[in-house]
Amino acid sequence: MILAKILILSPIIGFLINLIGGKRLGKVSGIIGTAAVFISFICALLMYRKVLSTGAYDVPLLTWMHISTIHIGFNLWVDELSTWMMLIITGIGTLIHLYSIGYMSHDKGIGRFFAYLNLFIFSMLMLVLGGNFIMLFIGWEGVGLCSYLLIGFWFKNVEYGHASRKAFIMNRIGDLGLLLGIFLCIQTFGTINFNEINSIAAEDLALKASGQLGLFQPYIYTAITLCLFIGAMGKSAQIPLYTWLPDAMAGPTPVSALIHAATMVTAGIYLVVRNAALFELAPFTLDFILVIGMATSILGALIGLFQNDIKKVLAYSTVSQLGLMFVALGVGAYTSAMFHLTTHAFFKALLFLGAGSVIHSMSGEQNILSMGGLKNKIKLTHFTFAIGTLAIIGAPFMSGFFSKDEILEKLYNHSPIIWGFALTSAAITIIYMVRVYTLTFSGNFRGTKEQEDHLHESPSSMTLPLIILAILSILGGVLNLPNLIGGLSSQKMGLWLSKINSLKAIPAHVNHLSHSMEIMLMLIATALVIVLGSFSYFKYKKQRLTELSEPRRGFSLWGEHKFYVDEFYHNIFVKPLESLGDFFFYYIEHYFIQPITFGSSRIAYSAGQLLRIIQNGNIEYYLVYIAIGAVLVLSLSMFVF
Amino acid sequence: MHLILILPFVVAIIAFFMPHKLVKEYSLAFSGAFFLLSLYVLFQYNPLNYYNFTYYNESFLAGTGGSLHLGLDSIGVLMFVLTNFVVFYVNILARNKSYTSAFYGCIFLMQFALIGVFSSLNAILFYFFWELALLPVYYIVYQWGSGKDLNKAFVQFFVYTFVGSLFILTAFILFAIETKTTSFEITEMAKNSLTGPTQILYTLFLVIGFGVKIPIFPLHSWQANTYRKAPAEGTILLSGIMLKMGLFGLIRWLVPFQEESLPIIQKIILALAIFGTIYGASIALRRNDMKLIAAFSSLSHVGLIAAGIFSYKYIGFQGAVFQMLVHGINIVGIFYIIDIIERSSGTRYLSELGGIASKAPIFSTLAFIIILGSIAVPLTNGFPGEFLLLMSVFMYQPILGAIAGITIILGAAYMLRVFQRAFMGEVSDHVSEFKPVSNADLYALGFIVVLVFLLGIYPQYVLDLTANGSQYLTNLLELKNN
Amino acid sequence: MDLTNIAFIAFSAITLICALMVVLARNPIYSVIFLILTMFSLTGHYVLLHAQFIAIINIIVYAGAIMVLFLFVLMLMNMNANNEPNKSFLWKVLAGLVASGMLMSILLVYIKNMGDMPIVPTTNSAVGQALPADFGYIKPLGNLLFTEYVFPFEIASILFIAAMVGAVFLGSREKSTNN
Amino acid sequence: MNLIGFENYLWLGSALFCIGLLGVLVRRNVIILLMCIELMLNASNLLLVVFAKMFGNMNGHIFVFFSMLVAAAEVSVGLALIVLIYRKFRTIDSSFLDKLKG
Repeated sequence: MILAKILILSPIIGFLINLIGGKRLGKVSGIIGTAAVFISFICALLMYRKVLSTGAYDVPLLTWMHISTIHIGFNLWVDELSTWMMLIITGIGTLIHLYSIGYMSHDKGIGRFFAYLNLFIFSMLMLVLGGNFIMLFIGWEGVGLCSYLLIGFWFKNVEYGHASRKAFIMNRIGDLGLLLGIFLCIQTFGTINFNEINSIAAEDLALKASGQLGLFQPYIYTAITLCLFIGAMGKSAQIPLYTWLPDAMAGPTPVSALIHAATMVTAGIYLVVRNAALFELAPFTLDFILVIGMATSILGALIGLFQNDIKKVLAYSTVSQLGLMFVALGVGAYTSAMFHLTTHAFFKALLFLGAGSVIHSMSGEQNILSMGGLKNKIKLTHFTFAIGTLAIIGAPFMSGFFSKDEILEKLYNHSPIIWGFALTSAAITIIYMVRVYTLTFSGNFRGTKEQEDHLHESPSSMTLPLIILAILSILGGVLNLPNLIGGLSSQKMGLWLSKINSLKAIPAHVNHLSHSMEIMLMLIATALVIVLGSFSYFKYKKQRLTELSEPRRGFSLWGEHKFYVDEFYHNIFVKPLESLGDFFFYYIEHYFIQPITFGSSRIAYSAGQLLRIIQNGNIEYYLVYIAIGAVLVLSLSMFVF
Repeated sequence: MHLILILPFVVAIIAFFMPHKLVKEYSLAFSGAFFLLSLYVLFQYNPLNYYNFTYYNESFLAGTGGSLHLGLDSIGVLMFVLTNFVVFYVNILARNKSYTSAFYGCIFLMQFALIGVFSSLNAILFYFFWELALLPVYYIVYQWGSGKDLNKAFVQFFVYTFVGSLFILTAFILFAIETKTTSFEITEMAKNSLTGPTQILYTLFLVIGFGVKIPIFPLHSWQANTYRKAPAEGTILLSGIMLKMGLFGLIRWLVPFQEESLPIIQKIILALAIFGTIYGASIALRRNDMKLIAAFSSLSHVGLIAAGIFSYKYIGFQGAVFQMLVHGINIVGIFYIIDIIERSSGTRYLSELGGIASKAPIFSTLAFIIILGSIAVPLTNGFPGEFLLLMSVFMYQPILGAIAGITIILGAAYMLRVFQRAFMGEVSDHVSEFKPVSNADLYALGFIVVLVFLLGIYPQYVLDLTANGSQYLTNLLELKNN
Repeated sequence: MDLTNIAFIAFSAITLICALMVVLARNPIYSVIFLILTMFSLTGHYVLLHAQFIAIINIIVYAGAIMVLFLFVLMLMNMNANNEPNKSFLWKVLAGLVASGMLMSILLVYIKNMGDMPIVPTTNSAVGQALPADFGYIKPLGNLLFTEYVFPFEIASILFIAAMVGAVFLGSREKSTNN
Repeated sequence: MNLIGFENYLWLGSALFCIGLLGVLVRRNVIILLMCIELMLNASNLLLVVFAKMFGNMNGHIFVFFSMLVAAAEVSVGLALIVLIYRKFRTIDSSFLDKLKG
């Protein structure tokens, strides 16, 4: 109990100290921020042990609201899934905080930076620990807010401000979906507690499995899960709400690593896994997730192929990998998705931090066309980046290999066509990741002279996290080895996670693949990596700047412009909405709303103008009026009386 | 009870005749004391009694069906505290300017009238205070307003609110004629109820009358013009508390007298309110004048509150009352911020602002938190109310709820645009000579920030308080509908 | 044709002719004189109608006080000359039309309601009961005035004071501004 | 004793009233206007007295009394005003007095 409280409070205390201390703290703020998260990490480890020994438990904190019969409280639900997420968040969070001490050391707003980072950790912990939808929603919006603050961290730049606003608003669209989903849950189940909802869903699953009607109509589940998935789309950058994520690279690189690669964007996956039982009851939604995830995965990879900004490439790769995770969710491979989430957190954080180190040594240059040949200049960075690249493309026996392979295997089990699509996405990933690596580190240096003179390895506070993450990226696969290699109990993570309420309810999917088939799939993936990897490496290794920067045509031009999706959104949604606002203001307000008063005043005014003629000030006329009036009244009275 | 009411009146009379030099400190001290007093009343409040602090005197307004019948129900007591809060802030803000003592007199007179509005349990008395509350604000807007076309804006404001009031009076008279009651006591009135076309007329009249003040969609045109022309104090009074008069009026004088549910009218009004919500938000997206944005955001927020009331649900009433309080607090904060910016940089147009965050970091942080409150980020005070309101509209009709939900997206869009254009970016010419924000202003904003978090993290205190009032209304509706 | 009838016809004729002369006389002084004559003839009517007190105060107040006031003002303005321009013909036609329209409509009302009126006059009141012996005397009038109508009477006195003060004030302010 | 028909008095009163009205309408001298108003007042006074006789009730006399009183007050204030107007504008011709034009 107390552990959970410390876990939650530690980052918020760090946030407060850094916010109030501000500039006075100087570099100390980095240490405070890191320590705060590290304390949380220790707590998370201890809680892991506790969950291991005694199982899941509930930590009620405070009542937030009663709505008639529904009680909404701040209560934390510590189970296998939330412990797992907690460990990822605080572990990688600690490393990235450590890294940021070095990375942000020249920035004046370092105190503010660490304050926001701590706030983010707090919100993210709220998100994964929340025992009900409201807690989740609070964390959900909280991380969105922190993301907004951190993307727009260098607030003097107007472009960054736009990017941060875009991220927040797109997230808000998803949040609305999530909120509507919550309303539907309240209306349907009368509760928003995950455990209660899951037990209702489990009951319904059991009823439906035994051929009975079940508790609720399928369309209700479809509606709820679709709403929830819209929320997940916004947060996890799926089509159509993905465009904010590449723009979010405007923030400092550690932010991109922590928020936009390792933790926040995976909240959508977490949401689905947390409510897996509900999603299991809505087959349509699962198919929908599958299609969206697949489309996002391929689209993200394709755009990544044509980008020249190192962070943008990584961002699109994140979009693509998240798509892959959703594909896994779509076929019901929840633990596989979680596994990939974990390994992805390792290697993507590594890649981003590596990219940050490169950018740091290149004095802020982000265009890979201006790099090249860095492998001799910044050896450690190069080494760790190479490991990260190998992990993401799924080179054999790296962490990414196992996690991706597990997903591909489940997909093949579901349908070979989907497997084919996923393999395409993986293939494109291999090409562009190797391209980025090659253009950055091998070949000749293509930047300016000053940049070359200034090249330097990053300080140890930055390289230490890189090394740790590199080790994790290599060994991460151990967490969930396929049965083929490690025997029946090798899927440790899968077994661990299958204890949570939402997954307990779901009947295990039958695996009807033979071992030889599994080996076949692995071999195909490995062959792909070798063939396409070397192809890409040799293609880009020798290219000169002139060849690289010649204007693109056709499909690749489209790709460079991200298939004009941003422009499309701008013209289809933003502009019409703004024009609508203008239309309301300039036309409806002026020609419809204002005349209600001014029209009536104008009528009164012109009536006055007319009557003014009579009112000429001369008593004689008045007398005549009186007399005429009297005559009229008298004559009228004859008819009346 | 009558003492609480009389005190501001006495203070107002004294303020009118005070020398200009002393009146500033005098009124600040008294408004602060009233605020503390109102907090005392709040803590003394016993939620088990329906009306607390009642007072009854037949002879006042006798012969018109009126009487001096006062009492605070749980919704009224919140509005009472809010009134004192807003008046206190108006006085803090006015400290920076030089106003004559008539100004302070008007403010206290208005406080008197507002307390009367929120505590009267007699329709005629309510109308009396309602009209009385309008008079000082007319004077404040007209005397201390600025900008060209002030006359035009003033006439518009006057005509709208005055005609609206007449509709209210007509509705009450209609009620009396139809039910053949001579008593306008709410307890007596509640025993009767209207049916058929009369009920529709009554509803319509009250909706028009209160809708002008709220304002509900097509009746809002006075709002933006008046806000722009009025002095900041007048705007705060108008938006912080006068809008709540309309909403409060709906809850107090319309909802309890609904005999059968009114599907058609209810739907029309809900649709109008929600349309107004989206309408105000989309207009606010591109405006340049910060006051105009605040005005339309206000239109958007109160539209949602009205929609919550007209969904006729327990959570709708709870959310509406909570949001009335919160909107009162936040909009005071926002207009306060706008006034500080205008005072320090000489402009309130977004195109001329930028980079305030580099000049005044603490002020910007506080402003940002208040803006977060107004866009309903969880753990700030805007969220619980908006959550309840959206939920009640959603439960009434899921599609309407989804449409109303768009407002949280648009709200974030325009508010963050304001923050970005004014506070972030490069320092503009106007901002380069940004005068430092005084400590008193920072403390004032800081207190609002504390409220933003307090009500966001623990809304249950307020909800417990109003639970009984909302439950009463819900029971009444259920009783009458069955 | 007894004496009262003759008197009535004579008085009526004088009244109407003098009234017309008031309107038609070019010189304001003549108008005043004719107005005084009208008052006298009306007094005659009042006497015929058993309204002795009214008759007396009509002479005293109207013919005596008010008319003297008129004369006085006219003298003050030195307005005995015939210097008033005529109104346009159109205006006169309009005035004639309105006035005759008024007469016609009044008469029409009379005629319409003629059935309700006592056609044959009696020595007593029209409604049948005998007139009280002291009808029109000062004593019953005083009784009425100081019992039933005492409040209007007092109000009237206040009105009088107000008028007096007003007249004095209006006259005196001019002086001060002249100085 | 009195054989005169009441209707004759009505004719007389109405005629007198209309003569007064005619005077009000055609004359331009404000003093004469005032005098014509007196004529109209007297016409109504006459009728009041007639009705008093007709109903054998002296209330009519009281009204005549009050109306004379009001007439006296009216004349005194009115003439004072006319004198003022005359001093200010040097005319009492009603056609020229149109300062109240709206």
